[in-house]
Amino acid sequence: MITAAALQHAITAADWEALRPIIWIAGGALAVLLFDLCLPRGAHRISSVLLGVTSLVWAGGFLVRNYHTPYAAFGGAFLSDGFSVVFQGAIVLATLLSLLFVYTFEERISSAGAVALLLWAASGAMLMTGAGNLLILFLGLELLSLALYALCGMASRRAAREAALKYLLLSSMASAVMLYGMVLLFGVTGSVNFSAFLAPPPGNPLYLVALGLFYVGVAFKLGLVPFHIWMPDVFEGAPLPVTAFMSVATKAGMLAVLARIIYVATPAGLANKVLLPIWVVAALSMIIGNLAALSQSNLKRLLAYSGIGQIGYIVAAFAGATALGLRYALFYLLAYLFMTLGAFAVIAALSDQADEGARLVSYAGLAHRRPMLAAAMSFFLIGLAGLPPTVGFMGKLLLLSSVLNAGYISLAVLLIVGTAISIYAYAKIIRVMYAPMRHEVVAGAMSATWPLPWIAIAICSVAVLGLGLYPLVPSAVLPLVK
Amino acid sequence: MLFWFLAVALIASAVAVVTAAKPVYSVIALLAHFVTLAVVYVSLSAEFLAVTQILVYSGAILILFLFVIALLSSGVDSFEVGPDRLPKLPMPALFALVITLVAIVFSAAHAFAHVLPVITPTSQLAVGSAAAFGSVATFGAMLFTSQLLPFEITALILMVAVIGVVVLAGDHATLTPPDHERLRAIRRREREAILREGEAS
Amino acid sequence: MLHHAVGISAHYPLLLATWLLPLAGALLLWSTGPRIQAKGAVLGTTVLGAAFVTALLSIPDALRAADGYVGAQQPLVTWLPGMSLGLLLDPLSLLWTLVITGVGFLIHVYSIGYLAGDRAIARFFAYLNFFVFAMLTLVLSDNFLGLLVGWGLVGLASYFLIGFWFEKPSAVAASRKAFVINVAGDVGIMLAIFILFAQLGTLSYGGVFAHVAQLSPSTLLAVCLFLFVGCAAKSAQVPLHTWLPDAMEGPTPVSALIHAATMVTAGVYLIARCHPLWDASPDARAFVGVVGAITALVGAILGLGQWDIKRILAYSTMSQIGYMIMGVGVGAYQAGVLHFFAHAFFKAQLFLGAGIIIHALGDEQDIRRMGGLARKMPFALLAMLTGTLAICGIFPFSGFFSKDAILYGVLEHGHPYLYFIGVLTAAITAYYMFRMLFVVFAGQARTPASVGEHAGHAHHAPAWLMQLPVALLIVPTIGIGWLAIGGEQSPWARFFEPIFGASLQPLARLGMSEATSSLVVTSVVLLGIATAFFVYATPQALRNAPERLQREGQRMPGMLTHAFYFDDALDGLFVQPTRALGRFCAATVERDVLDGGVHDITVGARWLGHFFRSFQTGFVRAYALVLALGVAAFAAYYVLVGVTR
Amino acid sequence: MAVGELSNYVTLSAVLFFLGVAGVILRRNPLVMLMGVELMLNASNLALVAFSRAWGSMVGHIFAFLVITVAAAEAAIGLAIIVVVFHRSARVDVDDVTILKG
Repeated sequence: MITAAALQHAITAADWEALRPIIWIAGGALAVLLFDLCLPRGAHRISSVLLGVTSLVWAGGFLVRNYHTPYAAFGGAFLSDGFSVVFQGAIVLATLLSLLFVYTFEERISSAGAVALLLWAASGAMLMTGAGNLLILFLGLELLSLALYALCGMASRRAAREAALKYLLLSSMASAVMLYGMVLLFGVTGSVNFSAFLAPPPGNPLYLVALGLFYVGVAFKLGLVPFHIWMPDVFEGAPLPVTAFMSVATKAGMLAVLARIIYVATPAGLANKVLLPIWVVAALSMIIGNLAALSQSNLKRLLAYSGIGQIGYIVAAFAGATALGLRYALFYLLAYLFMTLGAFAVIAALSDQADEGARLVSYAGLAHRRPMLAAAMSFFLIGLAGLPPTVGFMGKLLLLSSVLNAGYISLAVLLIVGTAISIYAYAKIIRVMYAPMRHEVVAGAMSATWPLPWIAIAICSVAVLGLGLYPLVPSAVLPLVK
Repeated sequence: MLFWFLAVALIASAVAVVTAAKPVYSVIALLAHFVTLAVVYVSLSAEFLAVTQILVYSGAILILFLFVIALLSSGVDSFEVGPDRLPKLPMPALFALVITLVAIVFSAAHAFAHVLPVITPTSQLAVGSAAAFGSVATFGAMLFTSQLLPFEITALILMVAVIGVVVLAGDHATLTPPDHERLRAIRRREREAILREGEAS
Repeated sequence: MLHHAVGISAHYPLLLATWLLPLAGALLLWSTGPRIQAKGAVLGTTVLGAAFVTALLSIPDALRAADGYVGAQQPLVTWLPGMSLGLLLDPLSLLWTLVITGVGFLIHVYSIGYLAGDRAIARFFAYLNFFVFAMLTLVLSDNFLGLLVGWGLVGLASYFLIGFWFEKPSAVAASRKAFVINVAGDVGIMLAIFILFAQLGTLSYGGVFAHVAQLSPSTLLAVCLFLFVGCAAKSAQVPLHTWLPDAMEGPTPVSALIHAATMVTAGVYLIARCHPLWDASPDARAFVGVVGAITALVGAILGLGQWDIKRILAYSTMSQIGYMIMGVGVGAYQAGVLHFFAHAFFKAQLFLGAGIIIHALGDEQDIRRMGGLARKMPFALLAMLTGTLAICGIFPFSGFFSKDAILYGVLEHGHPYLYFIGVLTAAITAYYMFRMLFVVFAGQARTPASVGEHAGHAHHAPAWLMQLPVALLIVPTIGIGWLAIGGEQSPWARFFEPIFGASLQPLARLGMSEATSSLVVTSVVLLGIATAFFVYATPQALRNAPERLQREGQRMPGMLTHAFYFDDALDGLFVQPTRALGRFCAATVERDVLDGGVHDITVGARWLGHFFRSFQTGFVRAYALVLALGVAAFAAYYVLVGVTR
Repeated sequence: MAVGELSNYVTLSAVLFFLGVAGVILRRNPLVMLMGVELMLNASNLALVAFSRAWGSMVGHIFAFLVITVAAAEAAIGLAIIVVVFHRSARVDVDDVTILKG
């Protein structure tokens, strides 16, 4: 008694082609685990990182190909269009850079397990970017979240375990709220496809409430005020590579979902009213995130708060749902990626397995001990503050122009105010690093054991400066409507 | 009539889960809740789901809960020991819950009373024949054709669960004394020295 | 293929070379510096010399008229939506380019001698080259974006250079202060750019200036004022000037190059460059003119009370830039730019001369401990004297022509009060500059160490390395004023005809002719010099100079202890009140109003930060409650929207 | 076969959902908080099955099946984390876990 419609859908090779980057990454994770069983004891860490990087690079190659051949795979369940491919590229990049910090894990943590989980988390985020229906979105989100729950707790520090517990409880609650929103959406429209939400049944308040619950989940994952409350704690406690991954890859996945919902699944007549809360939380994030960053004494925590503000900027760019806004948001996402991960790379370069170099006191007089690291950190912070000649400035300029184009003057003003506040927060770190040294003992207390973070610092510096001077804004097409 | 009976049972067991004095009681209440839910599924012609509900939830998840309760040896104690450090929490929490609940229920009643289809007798279902709806065969066919992708992803999710638990527990089992203990102590002293100097200035 | 991909077609290779050579030098020195140290200094200097030569060679490009504009336009970035970035070499940017590379080259040469033996000399030259690159980016850009990039980069380079001796806590503090104030200025320019881009959709100078008429008067005023915030920060205008005297903590060549000749005049460049905006906004012109005049006066008054030779020069720089800003602010663009050109040479010369003295005395900067250097250091006297005559505006030195041009321009554009302030400032300038000159060179030596033995300096660089650049600077200090003779037919006016030709015209002829104005200015200047002479350089004054200076330093009223009636009268009538005013400005206005205001804002922001942090209690259940409240807020909003739809 | 109004099912699931949320917010034992999450997921499933029936589309069944799978995985990882966090503490109380704050 199989319905005819169900069987008519034949899966072809093209369907798997669209998924190939994700398959490579998920398969790479398996390879990492298998090799870990075979290799001698000393080679675990390096082989895991190398295999992970290899699979990510391969996946990147397939992404380049997919960029030019948009395709709605599995009957529109997974949309591989220019839009989602750019987001997937950002996730691949962020994962790759995060992998370079893996050595900061403690010795007895299974690095293969950590790398595999990171890769699977990346697969989940990538699935979210192309999700064409609620099932794939939900599964991608859960794949990402579940892997991250475990990753957060992968350190023997109490803080890491506390972070894992908090993330688990709060995120699963938020996921459940979002799931309930999805269920109600299905109930109202009778379909799980995003495209069906374009034409909601008339005069149905439940549709809006469902969207509201859905947006709660989105705002939670993006860390928009007041749903940001978990972020500082989790970012501070989680192991460094995990924090780095979460600060970009998770956000990229959810931003893609938000963009798809705004650009594809929001009826034009309703957009103003439906999206108002999103602009409000974005505006709150820009201000409160940067304000709270002012008096932080842990860099990971400070970057969490600054990330709250930065994501607020990006979400603001979606205001008005203009094509320009989407392109510039994508560009700023790349900018944010390189600046944030660059800063994390500096922290990683100052970390070893005994200590994550994230406390601000460790940075006192850094400019005199490690001038290159201090310079790199200052550069990334200048970028995050949005000053020239970095990509942060260019990105913010473009964001602002798109927000103004869309006619959201108040958002633009708040964006500027937030930027002004954030300059204080970042200048504080630079000041600490360049303050005169008064304590000689600290010299040489921290040392980078691996050259890997230097690679990340180099990549990020070149990108932050290069994209700042030659901004290659992706000409990604608007999300595919299927 | 059956619906109201089941509804009362579901709500009562859920309340019991939330309010039970000991974890073990919560698990038992949850078991009752899940089984009742399976009955509701059957009543809505979701046979396969009903079976899954019993097998997965009652058979696997609840057993896990029981294991952990045994492991943490707090299962027999009552839940809240020690002073409540957030005594003002319940009122705003209930406030938030009631607002959201009213919002959903109000709009749901509004929506489904007038606009959307009410639940129809099985014979009028759009899908194939009445017997096919909710059956294992239809379900399986969908899962392996039109819904193949989600099904494949669940495999990944289960893999993440397995590896994640192994990694977390493995960390816990192989507690070797860390090599960095001495180093860490030295650094802590240094930092405290800097801090003191900072405070003094 | 490459040029197609990157979007660069090299129409003007010489211009590109001028722009990129210093960058290449900086990168080379950064990467190889620690190994080649002293050779690195020569390398950095050679690179800059090459840049100067290419700049000279591109003069014909800059003067070539084509397609309705004059100059060389070199596109760099052409693929951005609504944005095209590139370089523009026209008479205005050519002038700055020549000064930056030319004076920069001389100062590089000087630095080889000044910093010989420093452990990090290659790093110093890397910074210097980087600064030149940043400054060239600023002036050569053909759009606001490149301008801002250069604007930020010069601030960064200045920060590095002020803090070059980072072992000195005061140097680090000074560099930080300069950086913070400059960043505030950057934000002002950024805001102006945002407004322009939002309103006009373009950032190229040509595009913006062609559509000035589209901007409403209030928008235009806002843009001008935001731009001026940047100018005020970079060019040390009241009330953002406080970083400049502190910046003297950097090495003296840095003070000469960055904090006298080039970077601090970026504000003058910006206003001159954006003159169509100012032409269209009388309110902005009035405001900028007033701020410039106040800066000129305040700088001069503050200069009265200083004992540190470099700080005196710093305040005089601030005062002179005040003149320039006043000039370009009221609309006398050519006069303001001329004063920049003249000032670049004579102020560099003054600083380098002071550097020779400081170097010779073993890093002594207090003029009370100098004295009687005229016989021992005749070359330094020559350098300082010509520079001082120029800054005071004595015929035939360049300052005479440029200062007169500004003052008369101010009058011509209808600002008699500003004219009066300018003339008063000229008198005070003459007084404190000659005060410095007399105290340093006249009378008996007050230095414990004997001159010429390089106390504290173990190295001996050849003396000509430091003297030659100064000697070369004296030539333009005497010569360039003559360019401006002849009014509208002068070489200077014809040079800038394509830039400022269509701009604001002065009011109808005034009652006072330019010659009369010159006479007025010259006489008050001579009055100031005479006063300084009577206070500091009469035989009686010189005989007990140490005690007198000591007493003045201790800020004691001298009526009873002073033997000379005239001296004491002057002191009581003139010196003490102005010094008191200077102290008041320094103590009350600067510390309480400015620093205090900034402090309050910071504290307020901190407090808010703490407030929002206080929600972060650490209790996961409290977080869950916050989530639930958020959910409730969302749900309530959407239900209301759904019902009212 | 007892078939009722769809809105009754939705209301019932909403009530169950919020009992789950109450469990997460009000209880201090992480195990019960996790059970609260399970209640929320099951409430969603109930609504899914009801909607599926109403629309005559079995996609809701597939969705519910996926939710059950995810819930199992989530319970496994969640319980592992709880064990890691609390295996040495005298009492199992999330309010004891507050070293990260500010």
